[in-house]
Amino acid sequence: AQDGPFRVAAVAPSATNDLAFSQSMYDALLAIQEEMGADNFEFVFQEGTFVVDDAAVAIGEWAASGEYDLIIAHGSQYGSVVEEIAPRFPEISFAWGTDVNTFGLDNVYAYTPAADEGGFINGVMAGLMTESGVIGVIGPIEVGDAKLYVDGFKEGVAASNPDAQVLVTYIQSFSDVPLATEAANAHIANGADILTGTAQMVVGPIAVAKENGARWFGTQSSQAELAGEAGVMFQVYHWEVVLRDIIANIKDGKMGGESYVLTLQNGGLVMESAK
Amino acid sequence: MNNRRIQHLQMQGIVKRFPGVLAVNHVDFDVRAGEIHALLGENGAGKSTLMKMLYGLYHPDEGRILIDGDEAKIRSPHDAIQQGIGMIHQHFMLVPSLTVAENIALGMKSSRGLVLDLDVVSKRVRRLSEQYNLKVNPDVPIWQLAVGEQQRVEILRALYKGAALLILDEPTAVLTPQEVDDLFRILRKMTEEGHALIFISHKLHEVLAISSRITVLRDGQRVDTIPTEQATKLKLAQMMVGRPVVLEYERHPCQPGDERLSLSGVSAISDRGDLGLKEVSLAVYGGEIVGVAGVSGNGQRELAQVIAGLRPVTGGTIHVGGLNVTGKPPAAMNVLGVSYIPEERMEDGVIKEFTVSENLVLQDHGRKPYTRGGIFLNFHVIAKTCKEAIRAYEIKTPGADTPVKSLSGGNIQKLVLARELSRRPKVLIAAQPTRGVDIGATEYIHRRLLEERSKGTAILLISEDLDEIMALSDRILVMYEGRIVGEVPGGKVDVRRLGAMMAGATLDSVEEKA
Amino acid sequence: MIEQILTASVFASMIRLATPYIFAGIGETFGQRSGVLNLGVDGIMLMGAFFSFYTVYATGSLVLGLLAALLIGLLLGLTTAFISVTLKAEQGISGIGMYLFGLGMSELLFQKLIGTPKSVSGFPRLYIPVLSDIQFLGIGEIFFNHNLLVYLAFFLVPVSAFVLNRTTFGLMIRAVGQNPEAADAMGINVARVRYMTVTLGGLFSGLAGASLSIALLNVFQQNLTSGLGFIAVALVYFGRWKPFGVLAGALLFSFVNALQLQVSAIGLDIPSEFAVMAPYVITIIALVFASKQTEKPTALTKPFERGE
Amino acid sequence: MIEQILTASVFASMIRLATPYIFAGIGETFGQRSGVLNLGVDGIMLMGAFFSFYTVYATGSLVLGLLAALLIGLLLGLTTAFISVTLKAEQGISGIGMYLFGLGMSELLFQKLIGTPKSVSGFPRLYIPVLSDIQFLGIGEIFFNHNLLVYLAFFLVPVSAFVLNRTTFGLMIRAVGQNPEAADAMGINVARVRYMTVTLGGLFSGLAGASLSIALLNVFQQNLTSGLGFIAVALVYFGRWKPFGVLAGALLFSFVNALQLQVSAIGLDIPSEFAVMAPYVITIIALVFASKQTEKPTALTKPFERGE
Ligand SMILES: Nc1ncnc2c1ncn2[C@@H]1O[C@H](COP(=O)(O)OP(=O)(O)OP(=O)(O)O)[C@@H](O)[C@H]1O
Ligand SMILES: Nc1ncnc2c1ncn2[C@@H]1O[C@H](COP(=O)(O)OP(=O)(O)OP(=O)(O)O)[C@@H](O)[C@H]1O
Ligand SMILES: [Mg+2]
Ligand SMILES: [Mg+2]
Repeated sequence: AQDGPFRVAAVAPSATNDLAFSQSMYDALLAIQEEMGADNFEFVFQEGTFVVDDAAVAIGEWAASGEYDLIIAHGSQYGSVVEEIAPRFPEISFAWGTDVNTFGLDNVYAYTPAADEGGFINGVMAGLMTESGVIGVIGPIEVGDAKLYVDGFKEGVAASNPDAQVLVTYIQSFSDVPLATEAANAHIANGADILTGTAQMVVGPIAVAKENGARWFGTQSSQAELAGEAGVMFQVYHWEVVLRDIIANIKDGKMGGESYVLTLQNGGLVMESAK
Repeated sequence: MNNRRIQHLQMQGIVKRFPGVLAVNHVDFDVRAGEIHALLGENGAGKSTLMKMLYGLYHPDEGRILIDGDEAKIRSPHDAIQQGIGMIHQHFMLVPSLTVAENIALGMKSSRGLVLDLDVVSKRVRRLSEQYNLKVNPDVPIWQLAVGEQQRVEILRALYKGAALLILDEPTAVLTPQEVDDLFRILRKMTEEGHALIFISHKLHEVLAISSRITVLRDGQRVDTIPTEQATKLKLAQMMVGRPVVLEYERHPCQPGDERLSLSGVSAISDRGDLGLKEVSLAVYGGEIVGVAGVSGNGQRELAQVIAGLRPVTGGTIHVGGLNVTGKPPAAMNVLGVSYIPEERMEDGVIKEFTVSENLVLQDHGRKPYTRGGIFLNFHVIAKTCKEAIRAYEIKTPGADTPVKSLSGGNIQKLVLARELSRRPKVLIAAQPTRGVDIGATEYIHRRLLEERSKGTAILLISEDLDEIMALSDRILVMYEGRIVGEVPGGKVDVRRLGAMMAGATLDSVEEKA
Repeated sequence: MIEQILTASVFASMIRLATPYIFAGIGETFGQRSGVLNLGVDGIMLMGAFFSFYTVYATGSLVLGLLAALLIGLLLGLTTAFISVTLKAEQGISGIGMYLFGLGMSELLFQKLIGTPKSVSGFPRLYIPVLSDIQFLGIGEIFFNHNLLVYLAFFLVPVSAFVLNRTTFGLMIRAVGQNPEAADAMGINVARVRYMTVTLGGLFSGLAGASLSIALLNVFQQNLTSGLGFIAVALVYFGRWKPFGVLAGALLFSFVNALQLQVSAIGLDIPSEFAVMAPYVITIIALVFASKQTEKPTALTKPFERGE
Repeated sequence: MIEQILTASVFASMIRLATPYIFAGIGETFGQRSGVLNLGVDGIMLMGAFFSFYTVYATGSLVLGLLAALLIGLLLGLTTAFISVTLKAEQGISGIGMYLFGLGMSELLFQKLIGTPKSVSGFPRLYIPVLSDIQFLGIGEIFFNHNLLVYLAFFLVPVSAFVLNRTTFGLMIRAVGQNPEAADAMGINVARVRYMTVTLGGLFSGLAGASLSIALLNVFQQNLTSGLGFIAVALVYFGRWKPFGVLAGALLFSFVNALQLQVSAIGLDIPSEFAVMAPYVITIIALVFASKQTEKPTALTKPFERGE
């Protein structure tokens, strides 16, 4: 597989248009393709593969075909599959996330975002900006990068403004926009002048911030356009950074054994400010 | 309201086919203003189907309908109502949760446009009910009414809508003699006023009493139409069945055996929430038929259900064969040899969607020989037993695997009878065993009950059909408002006396008058 | 403490949250009272939400946005009626079909026509001279500080109760839902009544969607309703098929939600077990206390065919 | 092109995807045939999925994991029976209650006991000597390359059909679902039969959950089923209350899903309109062709009370 274009196959649990987890990887692959040119980079993407056995079949077939240089298992539930299949195909490189575990295998990369870093920065700024001293957070469920982000944000506020109150509402859903909207309204009613939040239901809270003259901090992707003048700062994930490194490594003959963390330092996390 | 009168309605060459059945076969029928034309026929002869075509519920495959000489297109009940045709169905067409006035206002124009005018409707209903002496309170919901009252609502509704022609499909099947008298009075008044009436019944004496002409249908065809003066019971029965029919039964004198069933001071709550059964005591001995007569809604239904274990007892005790079975579930009653032919056979007696054979083994499917090891059904044995029962009880069915819902009412009743009798019961509770059943099947069921009596079974026969009670019973108990108000010996009984007791007069007062 | 939790803003929030449930629940009530279960409410809501949002996004006109929601609601209501009344399809499963359709189609159109979440300026809050200023018990804030669609939803409750109980149309609906054979025999066109109620239900579902996307949230996103329509269907049972019952259920449900939000917004730490159990416990309590004397349409889910 | 799309792996995928639907759908079939609609399937599945996952996660024992799912399924099935049979609650809404409970409780326990999504090693694929190697038409890969629970699900279909049609228990179930009054009069204990079927349904739902979390997906996360249980309920209608009908529905539904996956995996660009419309179109087609001669339990959702 050394000749011709660099070929990637990826499998992900949800749809490429989920505006979240799966889409972020799909967009990153598109970005790489843009950079390298369609002649030099090809990829296939199997979306909606929530059944792990189906992912296993796809990964197995891709590996056995020998047509791909890199196989990406984008979902922490695929870990056991990668652990099982990768040793049988030492000449092919695998990447999976979000996690840090490479199972001690030389042909496996792992990747995860350090969402607390941008959370901290957003928090520091929010702490300095608040006039009322009340900051509202709307989260989905207390797990994964949502929890990392919220915890980082709280620490940031504590660092810059120990007197400010950070009030967190986990609405127990990734998608319930009406409930997220009212959660934001409740924060506003209780004096919050700054809001932040994570997951796809934040579109509601953003509209609330705009309507009430409050400010908004975001994460995962840039919500600048939606937030308008309410927007302040957004932490954006760039999987391209990881992918670029991995591709360069593979071309150099290093098949894996490393785990990547998206950080501010390596450019995987980028703070974008609103215009 | 519609004030048009129909002078002469004719149905000519009407044909109606259902999948596999020629329900109505080139039938001519007509009715004139001021007459009552009776329609007779066995179960499934096509009476209801013919009338539903007149009312727009079905569409004839062939033939035409003329009103006063002009061809009428009746595509829906709406059209029929427009033409001044009303129908009182075999199964009442009332909405139980709505009040009488709401049921009558249904589908009528309101005097207030889109907003209901129930107060106006109520007032008019009251006026009409005075005019025809039909007691009904317009403001109660239908479900609170007894069957007889529901029928009055149906009649009032037809009058209210100004029906010039009224079809009554088995209106007396659920009425008491008094109620039948009341109904007939109203019908006569209606004919005097120029209404045309069509009257369907299985009871020959009623048809003879009320009609001016009689048409008999058999297997979808018209046998004949004759003036009532030329008709006799025997002649009509023969026309319907196509063979001579026995209308009197031979009976051996009663030889009572041991006491099989006894109730002492039994009370129970009715569906309506009041005390439907009040301290009833009775005993039934082997080899006798005890008839229970009474007006619908006086606790007969509760009585049967209490004995079958289907209704909780609030006081008193029930013994079967000397064992106290008060409060025992139906399963225990089965084991003790109590068989029950329920009044609502379609609701309580069979499972319509099940096949004939499944219904036949419903009770004993868990016992040998119908099961292997108590778990698997033994289809071989079931099929064989079933075939025998179909033959022995003359059940008319295409096969043992036919769903029961496609059988006629009489044949379903025979099936229930077959199941209950094949268990060789010690006690048999038969509630309205021939309601809505034609003469042929009625005769058959009566013979079977008498056979069972001579085998020594104790039979409690609950019926609102006084002819049936008098023809079969060795003793007659009369129920009124949940109590047994009197007992008379069977045989030759004065109908008037019995009727008075059913209406609440005590035995003493009746005897005084007599 | 209690005053801290039960603020006027909690009740105002309850009223806003209840709005889409009321629209959808009242619409479903009409259908169910006539004997038709429409499980596709959520799908129609999503389509209503998208079409009204897109219209406002493209034209800036709120009136046109509302009309768009009504139009698509009408069309999908008619489709539902065609499938359940004319084709006599199993209502349980055909509703799921409509839901999947609305979910997928609104998502697809969103991606093709808009792409990423955008916001529009929706119906503004109406200031009602004297009323909005009432300080007493926070009445001004709670009741008179909402947008037009919120008022419309609450206004529709008594209107619907009146239509069902006091008009000839309502009488027909109830008769058709309880005993279609009897209604038919009285010359009522059962199919036509059901077409009308189901289409009305579609219209209301469209409004419910618009109330989210151009009045309360002013954004659109795939699966914006996240199953809200199914809860509205459950509220119809909860409300025993009465408009005021549906209103009570919607308010109760929304109150519990608003309360939970307030509790965490003021930094109180209530064990999350409470949050998890609350809807279940409320459901059970409501069931136990629910009057058994219901208006349940006995012919619900039963297609009608003459001569059966 | 066709060979590229209709590969053996698509059919193998279809069979795996169908597994949880079969478990849940067959369980629901028993309940519905006896007249009880359980809309809480999805909630019980989630609890089954969580408990089996957690047990495997904590002990490493797959057998214990399976037992945990059966146990919680049994308990929640009994609860459902208590609510719908003994308390005679409205089945539509009490099922939603059970769903909310299962959804919330499994999520809560997950957060307290596990925290972030983890994976376990679940039931491995079984290699069946000769059969798994059949190359002809890909039979080995399609049919004989699955884990134990997949085989169990398919095995339960004929067993359930036999139980329903050929045993005394099945006769009682059908009688109770069609006409509880008559069944009662015939000495059948209506409440006991319904308790048994609903509890059985709970057991099967628990298994359905376990098939996801410790056999097919080997992970747990909040709302793992994402409404799969509701689709299983719809499949029972789709399958006209027959186990083989449910199987056919589950396979059809899963086939469409597997096909869509394959189409995107080989990089084909099929218009997404197709993907969106497919489930709807299939639903409608199935409804039109569905035999009207169904085994529909006429007493479905009707509580039974003697003397009514
Ligand atoms: N909707 C229908 N579909 C198929 N067959 C029908 C239908 N209605 C009636 N039939 C059949 O048509 C025939 C005539 O039925 P109909 O109800 O007219 O009889 P009937 O004279 O009124 O009997 P009964 O005295 O029992 O009321 C019967 O064989 C019946 O089974
Ligand atoms: N659950 C109920 N509560 C109150 N009334 C009811 C209920 N169910 C039915 N009814 C109505 O009460 C009326 C009287 O019933 P009841 O059983 O006392 O009369 P009945 O003799 O036995 O009537 P039938 O001649 O049909 O046997 C019936 O017409 C019935 O419609
Ligand atoms: Mg008839
Ligand atoms: Mg009676």
